[in-house]
This record gives sequence, C-alpha cells and structure tokens, in this order.
Amino acid sequence: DLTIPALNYRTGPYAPSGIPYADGFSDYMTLLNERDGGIGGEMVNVVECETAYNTEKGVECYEQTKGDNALLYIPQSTGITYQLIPKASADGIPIWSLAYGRTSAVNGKVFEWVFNLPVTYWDGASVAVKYAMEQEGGSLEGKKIALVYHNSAYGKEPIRTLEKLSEKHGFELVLLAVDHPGQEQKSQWLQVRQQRPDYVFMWGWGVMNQVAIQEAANVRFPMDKFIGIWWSGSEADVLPVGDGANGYKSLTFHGAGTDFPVFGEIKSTVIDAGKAAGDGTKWGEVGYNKGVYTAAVLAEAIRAAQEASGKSNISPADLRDALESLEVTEARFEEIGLGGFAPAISLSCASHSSPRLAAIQQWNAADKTWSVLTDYMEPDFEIVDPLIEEDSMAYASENGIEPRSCE
Amino acid sequence: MIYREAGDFSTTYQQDSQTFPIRFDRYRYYAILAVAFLLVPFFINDYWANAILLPFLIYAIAAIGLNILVGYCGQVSLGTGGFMAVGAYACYKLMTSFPDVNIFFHVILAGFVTAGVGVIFGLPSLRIKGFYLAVATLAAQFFLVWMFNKFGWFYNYSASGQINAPERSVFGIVVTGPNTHAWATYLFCLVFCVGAALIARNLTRGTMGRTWMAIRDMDIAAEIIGVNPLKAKMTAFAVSSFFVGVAGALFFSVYLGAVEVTEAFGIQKSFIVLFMIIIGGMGSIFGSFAGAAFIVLLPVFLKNVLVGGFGWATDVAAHLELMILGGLIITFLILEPHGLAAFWKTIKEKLRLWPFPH
Amino acid sequence: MDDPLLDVSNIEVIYNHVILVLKGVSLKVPKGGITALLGGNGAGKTTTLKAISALLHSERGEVTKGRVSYRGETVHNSDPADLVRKGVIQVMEGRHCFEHLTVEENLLTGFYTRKASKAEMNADLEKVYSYFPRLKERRKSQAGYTSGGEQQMCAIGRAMMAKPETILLDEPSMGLAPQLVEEIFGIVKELNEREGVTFLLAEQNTNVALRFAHYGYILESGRVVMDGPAAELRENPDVKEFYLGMSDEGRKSFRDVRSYRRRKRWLS
Amino acid sequence: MPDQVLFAMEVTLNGLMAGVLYSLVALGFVLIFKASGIFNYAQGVMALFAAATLVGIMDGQVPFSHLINAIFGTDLHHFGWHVPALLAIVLTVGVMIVLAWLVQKLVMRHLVNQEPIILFMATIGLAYFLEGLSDLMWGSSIKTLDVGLPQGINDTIDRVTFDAFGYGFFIDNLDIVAAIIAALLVIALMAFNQYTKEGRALRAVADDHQAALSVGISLNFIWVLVWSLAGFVALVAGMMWGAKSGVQFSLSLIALKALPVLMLGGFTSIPGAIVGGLIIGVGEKLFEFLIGPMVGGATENWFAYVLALLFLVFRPQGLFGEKIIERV
Amino acid sequence: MSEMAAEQITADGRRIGPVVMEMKNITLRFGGVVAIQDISFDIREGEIRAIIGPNGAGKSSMLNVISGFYVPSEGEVWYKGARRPAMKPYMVARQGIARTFQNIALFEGMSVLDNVMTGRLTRMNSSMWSQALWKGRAEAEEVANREIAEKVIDFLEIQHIRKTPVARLPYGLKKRVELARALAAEPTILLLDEPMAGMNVEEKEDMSRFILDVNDEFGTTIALIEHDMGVVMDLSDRVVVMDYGKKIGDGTPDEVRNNQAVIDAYLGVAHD
Ligand SMILES: Nc1ncnc2c1ncn2[C@@H]1O[C@H](COP(=O)(O)OP(=O)(O)OP(=O)(O)O)[C@@H](O)[C@H]1O
Ligand SMILES: Nc1ncnc2c1ncn2[C@@H]1O[C@H](COP(=O)(O)OP(=O)(O)OP(=O)(O)O)[C@@H](O)[C@H]1O
Ligand SMILES: [Mg+2]
Ligand SMILES: [Mg+2]
Repeated sequence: DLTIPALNYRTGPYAPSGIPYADGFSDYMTLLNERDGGIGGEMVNVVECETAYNTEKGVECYEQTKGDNALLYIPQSTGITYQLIPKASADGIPIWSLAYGRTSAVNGKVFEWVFNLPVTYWDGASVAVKYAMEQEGGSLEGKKIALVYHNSAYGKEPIRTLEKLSEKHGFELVLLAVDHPGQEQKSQWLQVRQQRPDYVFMWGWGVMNQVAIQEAANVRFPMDKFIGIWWSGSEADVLPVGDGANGYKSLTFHGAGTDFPVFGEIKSTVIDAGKAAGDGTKWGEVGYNKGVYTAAVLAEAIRAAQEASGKSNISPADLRDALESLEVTEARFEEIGLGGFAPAISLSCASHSSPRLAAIQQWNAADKTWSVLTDYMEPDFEIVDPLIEEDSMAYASENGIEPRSCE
Repeated sequence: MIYREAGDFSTTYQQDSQTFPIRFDRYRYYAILAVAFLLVPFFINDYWANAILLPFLIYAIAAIGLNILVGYCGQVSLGTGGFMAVGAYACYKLMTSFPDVNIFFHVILAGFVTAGVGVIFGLPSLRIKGFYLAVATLAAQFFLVWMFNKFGWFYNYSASGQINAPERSVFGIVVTGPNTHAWATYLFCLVFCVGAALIARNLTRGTMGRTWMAIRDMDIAAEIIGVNPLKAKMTAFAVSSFFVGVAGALFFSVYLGAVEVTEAFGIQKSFIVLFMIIIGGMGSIFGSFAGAAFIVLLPVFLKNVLVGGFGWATDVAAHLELMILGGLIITFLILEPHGLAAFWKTIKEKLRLWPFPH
Repeated sequence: MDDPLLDVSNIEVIYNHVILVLKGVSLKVPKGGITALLGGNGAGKTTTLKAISALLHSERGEVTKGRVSYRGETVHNSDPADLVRKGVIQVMEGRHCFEHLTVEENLLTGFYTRKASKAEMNADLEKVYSYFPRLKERRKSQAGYTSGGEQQMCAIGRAMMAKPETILLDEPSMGLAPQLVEEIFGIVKELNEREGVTFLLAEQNTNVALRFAHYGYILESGRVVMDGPAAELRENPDVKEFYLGMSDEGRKSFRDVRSYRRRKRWLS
Repeated sequence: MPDQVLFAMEVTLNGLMAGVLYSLVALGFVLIFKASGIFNYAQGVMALFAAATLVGIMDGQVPFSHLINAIFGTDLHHFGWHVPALLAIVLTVGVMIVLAWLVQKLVMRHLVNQEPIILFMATIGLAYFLEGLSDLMWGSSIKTLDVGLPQGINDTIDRVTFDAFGYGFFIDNLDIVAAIIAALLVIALMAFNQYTKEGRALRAVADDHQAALSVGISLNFIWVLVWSLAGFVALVAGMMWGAKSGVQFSLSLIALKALPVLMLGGFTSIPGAIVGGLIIGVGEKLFEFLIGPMVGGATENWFAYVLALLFLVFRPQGLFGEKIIERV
Repeated sequence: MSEMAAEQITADGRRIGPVVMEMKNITLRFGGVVAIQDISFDIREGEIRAIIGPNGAGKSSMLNVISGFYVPSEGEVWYKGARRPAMKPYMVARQGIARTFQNIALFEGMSVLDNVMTGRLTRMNSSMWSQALWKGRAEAEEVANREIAEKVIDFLEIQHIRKTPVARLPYGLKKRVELARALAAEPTILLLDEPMAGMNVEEKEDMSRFILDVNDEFGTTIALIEHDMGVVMDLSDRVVVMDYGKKIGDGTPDEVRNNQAVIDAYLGVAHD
C-alpha cells in the first residue's frame, strides 16, 4: 500500500476551509483506487487524522502515522508545517506545504525534504500587485494599497514583499492588522473608508474572511478592487455575505468549477457510488478543487517515483527524489482529465516550488460560482527570489545546515 | 481492608509532616519514580514521547504552577498561556544569545524571568478578586501574546515570526532540535517535572503553603491574624509563574521545537491548564498530575478507540470526543466536585472501611 | 401523640458517602406543639433538621435508612421548595441571610411561595417589624453589613413571612442578647398558641428551650438518648447537671468549675 | 471641521455600535451570573448552538444526518422544506428551553451549593459537550444565516451627515437593529428583575443556594428560567453576529469579546452590560484609531482588557456590580 | 483616670496590671450609620474585660477597630503607652493581638492542625529557598512551631480531630479550633467575639475553663464579647456596656448589673 497520512481539519474554527479540501483529496485518491486499482498497481491508503488545525494534535498525528511507511506529509497548517520541517527532515519523510508554510522552503538547497509547490505567499503578493498594475494601466505610481491581514506569522508573510514592491512601483502601502479570530473589524474597515485605498489585499483566515468581505460590502468598497489570497477565496468566505460579495476577487493556482473530465468521473465513480469522504456537497468548490489538485500532483509524483525506483511500493526517500525532478506537463494534465486545470509543473533540486504562477478568480454571487479571470501570471522574481535566498540562508545558518550544491 | 493506615504511627513531627506519611503510599511512590526513571526510558518510542509523555509532563508542570496560584492561593488566573509564552520566548532569547550555556540553566532562568513578569501582572490581585481577577488576568494573556507577536526583537526578526529551537545538548546528549532521542527528551522533562513536584510539595506543606491557603480560604481573616496579603499573593504569583515559565520553555524548546505565539500560547492554553487543575483537584499536587493526564491522555485515548478501534470517520469521532470529554467532566464534578484527587481520596476511604459500608 | 404531624423514624444519615452521622434517630412532632431537640456540639441536631427539610442533598448528605414523613407523606427526598409549599420552613443555623439583598428584600424572599396580595404582604412585613423593631431601622441596609444579631432576626423574620405551618428553628438564640432571646421565645410561644404554628427547635440554650417547649429529645452522637415531656426533662438530674448547669446546690459559677469534667455520656 | 476630527467622530459612533454587539453577548453572562453566581463559560457556545439550530431548522436540515448516514448507510441531508424565519426563531427558542431544562436536570441540580469555581468548571464541560453536539447535529461547515436583517451602510445617516459636515458617516444598519433589540432586552430584563418576585429570587439564589432553598425558592425552576433566558439572549447574539460572519465554530469565540465588558460593567448588572459595552466599544476603537498606528495596530484584543482592568483597580466590582461585601 | 500605671486587685484577689490598651474617644461611621459613638475605655494587663450590649450595639465593630480592620473615623488607639498609628491589620497581629470571630472565620479548606499552625505564621520567617528544599531553617522552624501548636491542641482537647478538615466540624468545635488558632499566636491581648455562642452549658463550662486558664497560666489579657450573662458576670473583671454605639456603663460586674441604664437597655431584668 501507499500510505499517505492526511492531517485534515474537519472540526474546529477552520473546519469550513478544511472540509472541502479533505473531501477533494480523498475523493481523487478513491477514484484512483476504484478506477485504476491504485497507482502502479499499489492501492493508495489515505490515513485521515484530525488535527482541528491544532499544532499539538498535528504532532500526535505525525508521530502516530509516521511509523507505517508514511510517504509524505501535507501538514495543512502553517504551525504544523514549521513544527514538522525539522522533525520530518530528520526522519527522512518529505513535506509538502501546498502554497502555505515557510516560503523560503522554495530553496531546495537548504530544505532538502520540504516542498512548497506550486506557489508561495510572496509570489502571490507580487502577482496581486502585478494584476493591480495591469488594471491601472501599467502604473501604480501614487496609488494606495491596503493590506488587511491576519495578525499572525501567516498574515505577515506578504509584508516584506509588498514593502519592496511599493518602493519599486511607488505605491503607498497601508497595513491593517486584524487580530485572531477577526470577528470584529470595524476599526480596520473604517480606516479603509477614511483612507480610501485603491486596492485592498487580504491575507485572511477563517471567520476573518467572511467578516472582512461583509464589512467591505458594508462600506461599499468596490469588490473588484478587493483581492484575497488563495486562502481567502472559497465559497465559504463569500456565501455568507450574499449578494454583497459579488465581484470579489482572489488569487488561485488552479481552475474553478467542474468542467474537467476527471470531476465527472469522481462524481460518477466515487460520490454517486456512496464512496465519498464527505457528504459530496463540496464537489467543485474551490477547496475541493485544491484537494483534487494536490492529490493529482501527488499521484504523478508517486508514479514518477515508481518508475524511477522500479518498484511499486516506494519509500519516502524515493518519493522525495521523484518530487525533486517532478515534471507534470500540460499534456499530462490533459491525460489525467485535468486539461487546463493548472499550469505545468517542473521541479528541481534547487527550486522546490513550481510553476510559481497564480491567476485571479472572481465570485459571481448570482450564480454562486467562481470563475478564473486571467491567465496564470508570474511574480516579480527580481524581488521575490533575493528575499527567499536571504531567509533560507538565515535558517541554514541558525540551524547549522550546510546548503547543498545541487549540481 | 484492602487499604490500611492503621499501624502507621509517627513518632516525630518530621515524620508526621512527610509527604506520604503512610508507608504503603510511600513505597508506591518510590516504585513509580523507579519505573519512570529506570524503566520507561528503555521502552519509550517517538510516539509515546512526543504524543503522550512530553505533553503530559510539561502540562503537569504548568498545572502544578497554576495550582499553586489558584488551588492554594485562590487567585484565579487565565493568563497561563501568556506566562508560558514568556517562558518560551525567554528561553529562546537565552538559547540564541548564550549558546554556550547549558540549556538546563536557560530553562531555569526562563522560569525566573516569568516569575518577574508574573509578579507585575499579579499586582492587581491586591484589589481585584474572584472572577473579576480571572478576567483581569486575561489582560496579561492578550497583551503578552500581542507583544511577542509585534516586536521583532523577541523572535530575532525572523521573517516568519516563528521561533525555532536550535539544537542544544545536556552532557553531550541532544535534547532540543530535530535530532533528539525520545528517551533523552523524556528524561530531561521528567527531571524538571519531578523537581517541580517536590518543590511545590515542600512549599505547600509548610509556612508558605499555609499562608497561601489562608488567603485563599478567607483573605480578610488571614490578614487579621497576621498574614501580609501583598507578600502572600506576590509570592504565589512568582512561584506559580516560575513553574509555568519552565513549562513554557520546555513546551517550546523540547516538545514542539518551533512555535508561533498566537497559535501555541493563545487563550486556549490558559483554559486548558485551568481545566486540568479543576478536574484534577485544586490544592493538590497529585491533582495536577491527574488533571494533566486526564486532559492530555483522554482525547488521545478516545481518538484511538473511536477512530482506531471502531473505525469511525475522524470528524464524527472528534465531535463525539468533545461530547464525551464534556460529559465526563460534568460526571466527575457531580460525583466529586473537588476533582480527581478528592475522588481518589474517597475511594481510599471506602477501601479502608471495606467490606463494611461505613 | 397518636398521629404526629412530622414523623422521623429511625433515620441514618451519611455525608459524602462515608461519614455516618445519624445512627437511627426517631422523633415525632405533634401538631401544634413545640418540640425541642437538645444535645451537645456535633450531636447531629442540625443534620436531623436538614434531613427533615431535605436540605441534606445540597451538603452531599443522604438519608440512607429510615423515613421522614410529614402528614404521612414521605418527604426526605423531595425538593426543599415543595416542602416549604407544604408548610415546613427551616431557619438555618448560622443565619444565612442573603448578603447582597437589603434586610427588607430578605424578608420579602420569605413571601416567595405565597400567593397573597400585596396588601397582605405589607401587613405581614409590618408584623415582623413590630416583633423586631431593630430590623425596621436597618431595613434599607444590605444584610451583609448588619450585625450578627440583626442577621439572626432577619432569618427568623424571613421564615415568618412564609406563614408556615411548621417551623424548624436551628439555634435561634445563638448570638442574641438575653432580652432578645426571651423575646424570640415569646414570639415562638405566641405564634404557637395564637396561630397554631408547630415548632421543632434545636437549641443549645437548654434552659430556655425546656422552659418553652412541650416535649424534648436529647441527642448524643447521632442517637436519641432520652426523651420526654419538657417538664420531666427539666427535673431529670442528668439533664440538670449537664444541660442546665445546675447541681444540687443551684447554679455554679463558671469560675468555680475547676477541673475539666469528663463528660458523662449515656451511650458511647 | 478637519478630517481627523470627523473621522474620530465616526470611529466613536461605530465604537458605540460595536459596543452594543458586545453587550448582547455580555447580557447572557450577566443573567446567569446574577441568578446563580455561575460564570457561564458555555455562553459563547450557546450562541453558536442557537444560531446553528436556527439555520438548521430554516433550511430543513436533518439533525445528526452525518451520524445517521454513517451508521445506517443512508443518505439523508434535508427534509426538503424551508421554514419561515419567524417560525424557525420560535422553534429555536423552544429548543433552547429544552436545553435549559436538560442543563438543570442533568447538571445543575446535582451541583447545588458548590463553590463558584466548580460550577464554572461544569459550564466548561457543558461548553465542550455543546460544541461537539452542535457540530454533530448540524455539521461543521459554515452556514449562511438570513433572517432578513438589514445590513450595510445606512443611507439616511450617510446623507444627513454628508450635508452637515461634508463627510458622510458610516453606520451599519445591522448595528442599528442590534441597538434597538439590545435596548428592548435590557428594559424588559430590568423590569423583570425589578417588578417580579422572581427577580428578587434570582438574586437570593446567587447569594446563597441553601438559604434560597430553605425559604422555598425552587432552584430547579429558577435555573430553567434563567438558562432559558440566557439561551434566548444567546440566540439573539448568535443571530446578530452570525449575520456578519455566517454561522460557524468561531461564533463561540464572541464570548471573549464580552468578558471585558462584563468586568467593566459588573458581573451582576444588566445596565452595566450595556454601559460597559459602550465604553469598551468606544475605548478600543478610539485607541486603535489614535494610538494603534503608532504601535502597529491590532491592539483591540488586549486594550479592551487593559481598559477594564484599569477601571477595576478603582472599582473592584465593576461600574455597576454589587459591592463585594468584606466583613468579619 | 490617672491609674495608668497603678495596679488593681480584683474581687478574687488577682493582681491586674497597668493599662495596655486604651481606646480614646472612638467614633466609627459607615455612611449614615454610626456604629460607635465617642467611646473611651481601657484594658489592663492580665484582666478579662467584657464588652456587652444589645445586638447591633457596635461590640464587634469595636473589636474590629482594636484589631485594625476598621479605621475609626475619630479617636485614637493607645497600645502599650504609645499612640498606635494607622496600620494594616496584619501589623496589628504582629504586635501581639490575636482574636476569634463572631461568624467563624476558619480556613475551611485546611485541616485543624494547619489552621492552628496559621496562628504561628507571624513567627515563622524561614526563606523561600529553604522552604522549597525543606531543609535547614524551614524544617527546624516547622518542628519548633508544631510543638507549640500541639501544646495548644492538647490544651483545648482537640487532638482527635487534628487532621480533620475543619469544614466538617460541628459549630462548637469550630469555635474551639478558632480559639486554638488565636492561642497559638501566643498573644499579649486576646480578643474573643462571642466564643460561647451555640454551646450548651457543659461546653460553656469547658470554654470558661480554657479562657480562665489562658488568663491564669499565660497572663494573657482578654477582651470578651458575650451574650450569656452568667458567663460574663462570672468571668470578667470589668465590663463595658454599649448600646446603640454609645457607652452606657463601665465597671465591675456587680456595678454593671445594678446599673439601671444597663438593665433597661440590655438585661431586661436584673440578673442574679
Ligand atoms: N457537610 C458535612 N460533611 C461531613 N460531615 C458533616 C457535615 N456536616 C456535619 N457533619 C458532621 O456531622 C456531625 C453532626 O453535625 P451537626 O451539625 O448536625 O451537629 P449539631 O448537633 O447541629 O452541632 P452544633 O450544636 O455544633 O450545631 C458532626 O460531627 C459533623 O462533623
Ligand atoms: N462594614 C459595615 N458597613 C455598614 N454598617 C456596618 C458595618 N459593620 C457594622 N455595621 C453596622 O454597625 C452596627 C454595629 O454592628 P456590630 O457588628 O458591631 O454589632 P454587635 O454589637 O457586634 O452586635 P451583635 O451582638 O448582634 O453581634 C450594626 O448596626 C451594623 O449594621
Ligand atoms: Mg447545629
Ligand atoms: Mg457582633
């Protein structure tokens, strides 16, 4: 069996985000098991473990599951990621933090066992600025951008990048911190109202998202100038606001909706057959799609590892090696029924994140659908990469890690 | 008579104020210590250490600390999370500023730093009492967390705002960082835990303990018979915070290795530790252990039974777990309002009388 | 005494599952009588009263054997509030006033179970005030700040406001000035004679209690060791010596008791 | 008027409004504390439970569907009907009364005459239980609550103030509704306390359980009564907050917003809950507006507590709380 | 009154020392309530001084003034010949004034022994470090003080309940434990607030014995509030009578019991 522990959170304050993802991930793996008899003839065994987004429970899950030849961990929370980075590295199990966690883990020279695909927060910040710039006709000179962020390590991630970008493009950056949990954001949104920024970016999480979007609607901030990070852009975030949320935008790194062949297969083979992990209602939601995306890419990596090692029952180290040279082309996405769902991936020893592209999606409140508006955009590598280098080297020196050469 | 006290007479006052005046209890206690120090380290694995024993030992230290404040001195505090954060951040700053000093001392020093902070936030207790004080201590909780989150100096300006425990060793044995052995971290925490329990026991059985308990039971009468309330409360805050700080330092450096203050030391921590002492038994060192065991072990146990045993969906199990935990808390309180420690005592009393009903 | 109003038969009470306090207490309270319950500290008087008024549960105590019946109905397991509605009210030892309520509000809580008009309420209030003028003076102050004796009056007045049929009085004289003790017993007598209120009173002040009571029980370590009409008890030499402090030569001075006397116990 | 002054005025007004929302939660605490000396930790979870139940009933969700489906292999989710908001609210109130009755029956009556901290602990157990129950019953996904409460900027105020000052003030319609409801609730509750014998009985129970029993106050009845009232207040609070954020677990955390309010107003005072709410609301918003930018913002969480703490140092029982009796 | 230094001989021939404590024109007000109005009296070394009066007269309040819990609105307290400055109650206790309370104020969560030991707290001052390790000073001190506490326990005949939690004790025993706690402090002046309330005659006799013995053996000065006239008249050397906050009588028991004002206000009938 291919054992993949899934540190999910279907309970606790972030359950609304955790459930669709967990369903998507499991359902895709179930599809592979049902349809193909697993991967390379080996059944996939997804071991769910409930963390409630709590680090200590995450540790318990990790320790409990790591013994059974667990192939890889997807920690699903920034806290647990930081927790597991040193532990899993020592235990020789790869970690994949999916567009969260430590951004500088992109540097594979320092973080041998950590993967950060497909994109990072710093990339996201840069893409958001780029998009705003395009909207403003190529220049942000003299404009004002407000960042409404969760006052935690996660929320503070984009600040450095945005500061650098504001220097470069000459816009003013206004920082508005929201303390956990973020049920009350009057002060922040009154400031938005008074300062009249041209754009508002949001790094929100949990209840903070819904309240922010609601407050934005209340103060009549133009929704199409309000852009959230990918964790602030799912159905759960906008539905409670109703019509007010129409036009709200967010970043994304995969397609929206269910117009991809594999979704039909999931529906028929898994959900309708009563084998779904959840109640099946999350099918096609943004979070669900993220789960599918993760599972699909992981399945590709496992396949690659099986090919490279020549055995079907691979080890965590095999998977790590395969991840480090993972190539998922657009054609391959097409083959697995996800054509156009996400841009091609190509990882390397030095770069543990790829393709580092993000698009903008928009919410349509009437149809209750998200739709992707733009192409996948590149971040400003000139700004982001030096930051990654700096931070990863700081980690290396702090922890006495000698970076690999990656030749 | 399964349990006997008869025949154990103390002939001196020293003997009488021993921790375990009854010989049977004393031997049992030595046996437990022997198992903990000599046996467990040989059989422990990562799961038992990281998922069960470390959190148990560390929470037990925190619970002992809080029990001194709440259980012995009657000053209800909800600032435990914040004080644990002080311990953790003090330990981190010390570890990174003085890498050559033994981590053992860092942990102790972190305790002292926390004691200082505890005294400052304890000052309002001179005027504010009961639940008002409890809520007032939340000011410490929120302020401290905000402060550690806000000022880069505390986390050495790391980009992520997290603090990571660098690798440190005691007598050449690594106890922090990723390359530790289960037995080493376990023993390291065990030493602190046993030390904490002994010190707490000594403090509470003598003058200091009586001073605190007098304040707890009736502060006005205590003052009239000669207890200086300022001194009593401040020492309680200091000693309590010391233990809580040590727990915080271990929690960060040995157990988790990387923490972010809002997540690891949020208000939830304060409540959890308070639950431990109320369930375990206020004003009882044994109760602190019992409570820590209850709150740390029960969820793990339930999870393993419901998910591992019955194969239920993780979320259904998690919800049931909460319900069972809540239900058990209420049941225990109804059976014995003064916690597991008192429950244990009643059982002993019954055993002593057994087979006669009274 | 063929059909007592309140009948306690052979009850055993255990606190906290292990502490056995009453070891088979039986007593009968006839309607319209004043029955005294006497005994030293820790004899179990309070416990007996609480067993009757069903307040034991709130102390983690339990009647494990025997039965308490009021008008033939078993009551020791009922809700204390029901019992009050049936007409039995207890004045608890140690006052137990509602600290944060004013004296007057305290008195009014006694009226809680009654379905009478406001006018009646005011009339009853005035009556209590006429018994305890001191309370009237202090009626607007919080009970927590009144003196010990004032609280005692307040507790008794509160029970009177309920217009009960039976009052269980637990050490009413405690902490009261001598002339007030007389007054209170005077009130007891008056209520008893004029309104037919039945009393069961636990008292340490044997002297006064036996003067006013019709019948008495003496309790020692959880057992009834003696009972009889008050007049007889007063003449009993043991009672005289141990409870009334009188030897054959009359009252002894407290100063003259030169040696600690080993207590004589009827049973032990 | 200079902009800063106008802005400060707007912030102040909104602070008042935010304060009202805090008060709504605080009221639930006060009710139970006043009536039984219990610090009800479960108040926040009760708000969540009430709101989730309301949505569940409105949407015709099958309670425990998850569990039922897991055990019986069925595929139940919805009854397929939709209950109108008003009826659903009435039904939810019914559920909260049943809950209050159960709490009394299963928990409180066994804990008569225990110390406050033990009763507090029992409410923690209750909170855990309800948290699990709420999720198990209605699922932990986010739910949209739409009972037709108005939301968004109030145009009249915006226009009037714009005409007057050249800057339109923002006041949320929801807040206005909340303020009206809070005012009604407070008047009703105060009248209840002042003019009924139950009101007096509540305070008696809070002082001394045993003595209350001894004068014939039925603790059981009182407890069902206040827990029902608190359940009702929780429903109101849950509706108001749920309208902003959807109904989800985090709703239970609003309790944390209410604590400084309680402390400042006094645990035993109904008007205190309102005044405390207003002071905290204005205080924290103004502090965030004036001082926040200098220290990096997000000061509201701790500032509310520190403000309350400062008040307490001068009045240890809060602004309107009953004086703590210290005597020997 | 200039008998500050003079000795007096009591009725039964005991020698009573000079004045140790003198209350001068004490007035105590609570808002509108005047609990004590311009009262002066003194307490002599080694005497038993009773304070009597109807309920609410201000007797307990007077004890509270003496033990520093209430600060008089007007007036002065003189102790051992010097005016006592305003001080915290615990400082007063350290000057050798111990007391019991009308509404028993024991530490309910502790055993009888621990309660008695709290009486010794003012005398225990080993450092926190030594206590933490339970070595040296702390242990020696514990044992030394324990001996004194045990003596008091023996004296009051409460050995059998030494380890019982006080919450479980019946009222009368609690009173005795409270007395033990006060005695353990080895006070110069002992203030007793209705020590015999809730006791029957036999127990009162015991209690009287204890009080007399304390007075005799240790020469402890005692101020006593009591409603049982028999006890008051038998035990006390001098009696102050208060009514409505005012002093209406002061003198030997005989003088007081024949004072018409006292009879009217308090005794009701002339007491034998
Ligand atoms: N809550 C309790 N838990 C345990 N034991 C108790 C409790 N209440 C009373 N007791 C015990 O029960 C016995 C009888 O007590 P009770 O109060 O009934 O005596 P009493 O006759 O009223 O004495 P007193 O005259 O002093 O009031 C005592 O020995 C006491 O220790
Ligand atoms: N802290 C206080 N606040 C307000 N009033 C008080 C306070 N303390 C005492 N009083 C009032 O002062 C008066 C005297 O009270 P005190 O307790 O001294 O009476 P007492 O003589 O001891 O009476 P008793 O014999 O009934 O105990 C009472 O009327 C009481 O209500
Ligand atoms: Mg009694
Ligand atoms: Mg008095």
